[in-house]
Amino acid sequence: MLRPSMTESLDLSAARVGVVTFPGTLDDRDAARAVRLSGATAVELWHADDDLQDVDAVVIPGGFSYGDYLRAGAISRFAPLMAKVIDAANSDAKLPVLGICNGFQILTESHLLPGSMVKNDHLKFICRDQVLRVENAATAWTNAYQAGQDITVPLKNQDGQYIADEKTLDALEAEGRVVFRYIGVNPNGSRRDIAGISNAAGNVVGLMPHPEHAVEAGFGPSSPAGPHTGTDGLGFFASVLNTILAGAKA
Amino acid sequence: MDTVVNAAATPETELPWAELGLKDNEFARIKEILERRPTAAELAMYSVMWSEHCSYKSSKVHLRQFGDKVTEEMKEHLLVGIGENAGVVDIGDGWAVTFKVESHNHPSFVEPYQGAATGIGGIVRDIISMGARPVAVMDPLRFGAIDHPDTARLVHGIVSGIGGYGNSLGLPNIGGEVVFDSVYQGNPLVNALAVGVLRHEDIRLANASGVGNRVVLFGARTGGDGIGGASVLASESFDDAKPSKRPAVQVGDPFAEKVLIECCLELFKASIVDGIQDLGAAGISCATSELASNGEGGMHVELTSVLLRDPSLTPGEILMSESQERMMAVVTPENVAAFEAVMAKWDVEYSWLGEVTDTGRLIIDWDGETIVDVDPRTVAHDGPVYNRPFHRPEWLDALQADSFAASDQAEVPADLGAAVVELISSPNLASKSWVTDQYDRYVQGNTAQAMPDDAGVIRVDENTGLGVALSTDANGRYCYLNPREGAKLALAEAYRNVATSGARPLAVTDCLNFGSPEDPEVMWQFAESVSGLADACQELGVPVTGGNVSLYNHTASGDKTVAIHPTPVVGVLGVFDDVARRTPSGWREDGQAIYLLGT
Amino acid sequence: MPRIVVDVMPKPEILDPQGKAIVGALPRLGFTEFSGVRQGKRFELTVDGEVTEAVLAKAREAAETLLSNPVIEDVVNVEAIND
Amino acid sequence: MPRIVVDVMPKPEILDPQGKAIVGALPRLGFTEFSGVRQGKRFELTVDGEVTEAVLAKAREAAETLLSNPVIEDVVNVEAIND
Ligand SMILES: Nc1ncnc2c1ncn2[C@@H]1O[C@H](COP(=O)(O)OP(=O)(O)O)[C@@H](O)[C@H]1O
Repeated sequence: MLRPSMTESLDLSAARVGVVTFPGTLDDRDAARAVRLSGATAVELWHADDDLQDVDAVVIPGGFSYGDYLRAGAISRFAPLMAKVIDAANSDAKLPVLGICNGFQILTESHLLPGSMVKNDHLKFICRDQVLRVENAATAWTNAYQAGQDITVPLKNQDGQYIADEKTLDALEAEGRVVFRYIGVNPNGSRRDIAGISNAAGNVVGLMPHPEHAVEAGFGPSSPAGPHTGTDGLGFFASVLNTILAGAKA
Repeated sequence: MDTVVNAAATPETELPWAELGLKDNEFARIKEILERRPTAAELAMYSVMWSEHCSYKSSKVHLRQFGDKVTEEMKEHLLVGIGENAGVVDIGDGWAVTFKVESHNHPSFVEPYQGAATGIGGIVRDIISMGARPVAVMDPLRFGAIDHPDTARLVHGIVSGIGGYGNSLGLPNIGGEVVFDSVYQGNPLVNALAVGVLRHEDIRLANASGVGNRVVLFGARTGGDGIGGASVLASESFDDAKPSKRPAVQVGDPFAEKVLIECCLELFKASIVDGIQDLGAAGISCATSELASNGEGGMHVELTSVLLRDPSLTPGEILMSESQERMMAVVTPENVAAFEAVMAKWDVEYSWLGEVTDTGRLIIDWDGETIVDVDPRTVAHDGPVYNRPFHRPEWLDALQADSFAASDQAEVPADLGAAVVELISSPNLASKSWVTDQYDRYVQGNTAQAMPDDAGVIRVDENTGLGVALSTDANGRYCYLNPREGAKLALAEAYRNVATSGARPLAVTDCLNFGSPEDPEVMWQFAESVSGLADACQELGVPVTGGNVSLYNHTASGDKTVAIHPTPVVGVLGVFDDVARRTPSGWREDGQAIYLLGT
Repeated sequence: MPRIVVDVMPKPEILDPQGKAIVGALPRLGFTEFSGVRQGKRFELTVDGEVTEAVLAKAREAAETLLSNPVIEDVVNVEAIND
Repeated sequence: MPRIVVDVMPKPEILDPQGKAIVGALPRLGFTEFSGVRQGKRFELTVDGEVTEAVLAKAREAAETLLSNPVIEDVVNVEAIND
């Protein structure tokens, strides 16, 4: 299912992927597990530090940082570590950054990604196995997939409705920055069925569904092979390894 | 200020003991224990700690059977049994699991969202205080008739409250129940179960030992939560009724609790705390008296050190407050700095209240003057015990005689298809996904089974696949017909659900939801259910490790009250050597053979 | 369009976790002037016709029954605005 | 205690799911006077000292940077209240 990767025969554990923890972050241990399962080394990053510890990529995981009380991600984006993440993402080195769920919300609040998330149109928390189409397989986090490929990963959130003005949406579409779209049902009313987007350079990607919950057979979403068998999320982590190692070679 | 000195000097002062729910014999006992009248603060403590909710005064004599009917063999895997915040079970390889189910029925009727949310918050703190990382929750629920005008308010509020709190804590919801029955109309049941995992050496107990060790309160500030009913205490002198607003409901702050979980785990990992206790019902009264009476010495506390959200609280109110998201710990002087560093890292407020002494007394000062001077055991453990009268209800014979076979429903309906549709669309048999889709079942990445399976399954050890299965069950109608057999059936069903998932059942927790203990017929239902459950546990070889009793569950009907059906919710925990071996429920593939086992 | 504004705040004696999270964040961002924050809700109801006393009364009723939860919230303001 | 009120509303062009749900519920409860509802936020900031122009300016800054998200929300009001 994954493209043959350029990562074979290399020492993957040399690749360091940081996972940020804010107060109220929930899926940090899960994201770290996904990183380890992909072969890379997971590095714990603490929101209050201002040191990225030489990581090659950063995952901002899901949860309810600061309770999501004001707006999801609103308080976290001011964390000292986020200043470093924003600089590194915008620098020439183009640090790969993935925001999952609350991480995506933090990235929009930080203006690394356009638009914002509001409450689901049905106003309830929703947890479901969600089919997504990979619309852009050229980003730092999706290059192990094929464009047009459908993947299933869990979705779970309360404020998951992606919104942006029409001009922004048109630009995202035109530039190929709509990276994932909901297939089947739109679970939250997101504009144009958008589940995830990227920045112009393709190193920063954010999405509401949770690839880190689809990395281990037995604990993932349902797939045709049976309940809990889905591992479609592994491609995110394989992709970033491709990106890191390609960068290392260059 | 009503100090101990003042109380001794003014024996004739009128005290609002009746308003605080004490009976005259109970108040007399307090005076006898103290050999003087209690101070306002002492009265506050005794009244909450001797309430039905905290003292189990009506149920104690029956609950003893859970201990009496346990054999050595049944205790083989028990590391901590009944009596602590939650039981702890050895599951092998140095791992242990702690679990417990509790009720938050009455608060959830008043304010469904917050009542249910704080129900989850409370049970999770019980689990943390054992030294464990909470790993999952479950929520057995009972509502009134689905088409009653008030039911929607309760269902929407309670389900989103459970989801809102549990999801924000990062705890997968791995099962529960949803039952609609008009008998729960004015009194829904909101039971919440939490399970946590720990290494054997990490077990923490609620006791204050070691003279000179420091006592600290940390987490949320103390407000007037949950003392609305006891607002007589807003006036220290009891006569000038000064205006006071005390919230009757508690609002939960799941973010604060999530931070509290992580910061407690860090304290445990670095062995910074010696004893720890969560604050739930009866707040500081409960935490100080239980910590002190479980330890060998005493405790001396300065109450003005408590950080307040509402500065107008009186000492009695501070002692009774049920503000959420608080913990109390005992720390050796060497570890004070390390403790403060962890609090700073997680941005958690704390205040040092006092220290462990060797006096055998719990002494609480207010600005240097003593307002409480008691033997902590008399507050926490030696409360009143009632052997309430009970008798078999006279209506039971008629009810039991009204059998299904005798009714005209026994005929096979002409259109079986329509009957099936009718059955599967009845609210109690229909899919529960409207509820369960609002709960995160993936977080933590260890959920091997959740809804729609018979038992929830959680992996404990990533290296070996060691894990646990849990199921909760109860059938109020069976128990109404026959409380003894009904309780046995509840255990049998939960046990079967765990066993069919492939796990070996090891231990039991229960939440006994009943009507008023002052009604001899309800008391009989209670006695029968407990005895039936204890017998069944013995027969199946699984011990009860802890649980909760919720009484006075009834719906007003005219000027009478109608008790709920007796509803003993039973949770069974089982162990897997490798969760990869679990068996999900439901058909999987075409062509597989179907067998029906049993009688 | 004429509108009616309804302001709802958590009761003063009730814990407001949202305000608490904000008050914790403010000093980290350099705002030290504020010692407390409470977060409530502001509703704007659009009225098709004129805002009569009767319509305002209806808005007050809606504020008490639907827009606020009287157990934990107070309606602190109901007023017509014209802009 | 002097306070500053900050009102934040969803931008007019942004669909407001909560307002939409309320507008749907109103007629069912017999309220037919209102053709639209939008739900925003009201913050009350407690000021320890006096509410000077400088403090108000700080409140405006907090409103723009933290209390609202300019992509989806407008700060519609920042004012001192004394009661
Ligand atoms: N309140 C609830 N919370 C979480 N899970 C629930 C709840 N109610 C039902 N479930 C789950 O939904 C599934 C179906 O429940 P139910 O219809 O009661 O099953 P059964 O009749 O087989 O016991 C089970 O996995 C059960 O644990």
